[in-house]
Amino acid sequence: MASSNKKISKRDTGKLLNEWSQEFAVFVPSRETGVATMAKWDGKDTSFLDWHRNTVIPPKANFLPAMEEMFNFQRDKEGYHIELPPQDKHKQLIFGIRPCDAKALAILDMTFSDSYQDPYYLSKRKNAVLVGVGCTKAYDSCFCTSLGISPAESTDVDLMLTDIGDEFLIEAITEAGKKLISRSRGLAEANEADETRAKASKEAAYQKVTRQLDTDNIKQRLLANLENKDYWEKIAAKCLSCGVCTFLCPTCYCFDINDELVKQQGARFRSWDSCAFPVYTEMPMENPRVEKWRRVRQRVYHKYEFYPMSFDVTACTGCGRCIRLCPVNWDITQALNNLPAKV
Amino acid sequence: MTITDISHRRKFLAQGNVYLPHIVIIEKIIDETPGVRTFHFNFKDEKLREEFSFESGQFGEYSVLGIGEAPFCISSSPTRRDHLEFALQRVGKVTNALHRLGVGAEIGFRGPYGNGVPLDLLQGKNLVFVGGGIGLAPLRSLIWNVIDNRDKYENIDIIYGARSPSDLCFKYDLDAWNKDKAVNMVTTVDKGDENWTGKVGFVPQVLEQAAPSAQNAVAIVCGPPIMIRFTFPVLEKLGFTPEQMITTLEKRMKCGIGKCGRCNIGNLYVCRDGPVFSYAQIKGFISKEY
Amino acid sequence: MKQESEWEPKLLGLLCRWCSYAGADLAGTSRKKYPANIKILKVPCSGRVDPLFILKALRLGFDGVLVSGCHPGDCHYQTGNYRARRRVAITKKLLEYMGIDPRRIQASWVSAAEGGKFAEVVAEVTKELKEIGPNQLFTPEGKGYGAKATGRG
Amino acid sequence: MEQKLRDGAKALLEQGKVDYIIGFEPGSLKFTTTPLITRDKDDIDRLVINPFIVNNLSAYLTELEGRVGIVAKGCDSRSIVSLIQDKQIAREDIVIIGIPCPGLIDLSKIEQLAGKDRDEVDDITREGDRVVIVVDGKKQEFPITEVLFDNCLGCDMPTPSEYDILLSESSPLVTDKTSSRKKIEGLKGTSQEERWSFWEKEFSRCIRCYACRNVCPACFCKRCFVEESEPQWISPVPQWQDNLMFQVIRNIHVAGRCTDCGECERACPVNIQLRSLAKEMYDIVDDLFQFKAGMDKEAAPLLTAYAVEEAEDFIR
Repeated sequence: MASSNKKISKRDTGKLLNEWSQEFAVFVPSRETGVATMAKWDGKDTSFLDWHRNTVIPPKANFLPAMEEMFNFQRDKEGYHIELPPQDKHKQLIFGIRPCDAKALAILDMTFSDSYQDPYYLSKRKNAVLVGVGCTKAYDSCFCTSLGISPAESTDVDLMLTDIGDEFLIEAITEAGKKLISRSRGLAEANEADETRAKASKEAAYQKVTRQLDTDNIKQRLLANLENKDYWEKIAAKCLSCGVCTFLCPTCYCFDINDELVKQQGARFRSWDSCAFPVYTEMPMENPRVEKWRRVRQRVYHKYEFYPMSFDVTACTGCGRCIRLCPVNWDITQALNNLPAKV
Repeated sequence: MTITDISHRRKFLAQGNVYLPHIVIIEKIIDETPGVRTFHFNFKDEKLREEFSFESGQFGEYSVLGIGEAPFCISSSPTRRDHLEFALQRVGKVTNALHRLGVGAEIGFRGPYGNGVPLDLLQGKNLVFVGGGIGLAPLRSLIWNVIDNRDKYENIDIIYGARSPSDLCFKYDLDAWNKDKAVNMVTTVDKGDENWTGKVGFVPQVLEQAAPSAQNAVAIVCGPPIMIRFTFPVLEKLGFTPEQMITTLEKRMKCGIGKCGRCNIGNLYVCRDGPVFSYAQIKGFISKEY
Repeated sequence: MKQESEWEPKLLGLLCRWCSYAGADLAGTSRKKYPANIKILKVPCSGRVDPLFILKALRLGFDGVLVSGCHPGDCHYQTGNYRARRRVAITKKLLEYMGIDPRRIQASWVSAAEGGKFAEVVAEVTKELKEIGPNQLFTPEGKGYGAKATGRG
Repeated sequence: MEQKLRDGAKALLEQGKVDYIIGFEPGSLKFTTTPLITRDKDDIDRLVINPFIVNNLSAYLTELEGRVGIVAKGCDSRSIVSLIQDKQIAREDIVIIGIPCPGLIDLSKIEQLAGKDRDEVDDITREGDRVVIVVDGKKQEFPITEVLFDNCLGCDMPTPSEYDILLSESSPLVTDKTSSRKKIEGLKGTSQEERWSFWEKEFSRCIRCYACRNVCPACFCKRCFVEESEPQWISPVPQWQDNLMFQVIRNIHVAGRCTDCGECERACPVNIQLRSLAKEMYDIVDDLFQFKAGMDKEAAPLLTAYAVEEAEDFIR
């Protein structure tokens, strides 16, 4: 019996993307600038199909860009006039998002739709289709499996693709995914053998993730070490207080808001900000996190203690970017695994 | 009824694209102290002028367009709605720019944000207001609110201090409350001058001397962090439980709506879950992080 | 480069208050004619000029920057102008490497008595800036913000 | 050399001559090391020396209080000397454990040669002036100069001249000054407009994480000009114009302090060619003033010093 899933040969995936390009702005993993990022597809190059890792710039940048105009304004005799920037009406299709990064978007959704809605993030999110592609390799920094995420499975995407050799198995996860499949040409029905291959591929991917984070009682262990200054000071010592780990974290959402002005015209921007920077919390009279260990502690606690308290989910997906891209190899898994059991 | 968690009381009154400021016009400027000014303002849009509502303790984000945005509480009372007020000290880029503005200038305003003071829980109670410096701004909104509904509350004690006589804010209010027989008002300064005949001493000490009863009372504390830190132990000594102490906190903020991340105390965002907290809510974090 | 005839370069003069600023003053009072293209900013010493000021001026759209101080040996603070000399030298070289015409960064020694020299320097620099054309280094897509400006977001 | 280092470092801590030891320990990823900053002698056995000790540890000196024993390669030792020139640290508070540096291996060059990501490479070993890379069980050999960092190829001082302990006498570093400047010369061969648009493109990627600044020992300012708001010199919004201005000013501010350690470019998560800026500034300073950073602890810092007779042909 045929499964309800579809498949497509890797050779024809370019055609499929071309078809989707009629309807969407298609983004794919690109290393053209020397930095892997989700970039607008050029309509030709499909080399990213053979590159099964996550990007340096996380896909969150497609929804919460490094900088974004919030509105612009002009001043004339009648006073100020505030206008929203023109919106890109094209729907985004993100092809090749990894399960860790897709989960991260689901986490960001919580923050940006909690209490007040964030129109900039949510309008882009509502207008996007996520096509996940399962990993077949893992970096030695990856630890998604410790956080209950499989490198080749996701429920946070619309379509999920699994590498089964020369083909991808395509699973529709959401209604939007099902509709997209039903109007896409060139897809074949998957058979039982394909499903078996997909299962093996997923299992193999799972085994490739070797880094382990000890999540047993992690909230309690953290709470017990909240005031363990010696520990935090020691592990914070080598941190440079740069923004790499937070800017490139797929679940970090902190931002700054700043105005720009040229003559009577100006605009307000938001841009990524980081709890690693001392100025982040600086007030005229005092700064609650002027010491480095407090900032390092904040990052760890926000992800593993505070965010779970608010939203019942860990704000980390084990993508490993913060470990891999840190200029001094500051490793959050070590920081957590080495938490003293008794203080 | 006790006041433990007042964060869930937060109201989301602002609507639409919450990041877009409304244009408001400065109607009056009062020099409070050499570095502090009060601005009276009103919405440019007639409809908003009518419809805008807020609660004591809530704050807004005020912007000088092209320079930037900063949060300040609404210092006027919702019971006196012909205009709105906020007060600020010159300390940085935005506050400097605001201080350069004159009457008639247009600024951006968005809000109201935050939870406000749980007035219903204060009804029928003795209220002890403890304020320091410009920390009187949020208290003042509440104090006028309470005075305008005087019969709903029991005793009102106000203990207010500043560094020096010239640093006392809202002197016209202090005069009015001093004259009001239904209010017990104590004003103090850290250091007097030749004309000062009132009390001299830090707010926590003066509070201890005044020793308001904790019986059926709620203390509302607002001032510089150092004052807040030293006031809680005094209140505890006087018999106040953490559930009987309310404070409004100040942190660096940008978005005002719980997104941009920087104003957290533990898992609470001061902008989203506060700025009004019961001491019971924050005492676990306050000693270290605040 | 072809220019629109009405375009006039904007030059920022960072002038030492002890000499070049007085020199500019003298040029004015003695009715020496020099182009009105220069906007003058008085600095306590040419040694106060951080290369940051030069970059900021270019970022703000000035077409050129003139740093002017006391002749060698005449610095009110003994050595400020020598330090300025080093800073301007490396700034000019690095900016040239970056792709900025080095003629946008100019320096001169003008004493309080050299009103005439000041006028000449401003005239020469203005002429050079006219040859180079407007500074569009930082604003290739049109100035300002909002719907009219392109390529933003 | 490693054992000598451990013995020396342990003795320093035990004898109370230093409060901290800063060195390298194995990192948590393949072919990486990570800074070890410790007061605990039990940590000392983790100290290593290998071709991946990339960090310039002198960046930590200005934030530690007390006396510090620090492992320093040639370029690091120059950064230390430069900090002494600038009176950021006192010579007597620092015990320099010098490593004659054989040159460090640039993993991105390995990746290019191997056609694999760094964690898929099985082994990298240096054998004299060759490097052996093992991928999927297959050995490949290359001249060492093909895998060393560009800045190592241009190194002016592999063996520290300022030290308290020197772990061995000479360094086997093979330099190649031409290759070291290859990217820069390539850029210089293009037109003024092309150069500007090259940098525009580079700085369009910048996300303003400040890794370049924070990793740099010469960037020791307590408060950087980018964090000033009154006046605000550059916008905090990462537009390429402000990103570029930040980096140009940073390079001018560290002129005469930069030892071409290459850390700015290595730390950059978005691969901006920062060394092409830093190295050019380094050479400009050398050409104009015959000044190389951190060579002489008695010398005055470049930008506070002067000579009466100095090139001023550009001054009217």
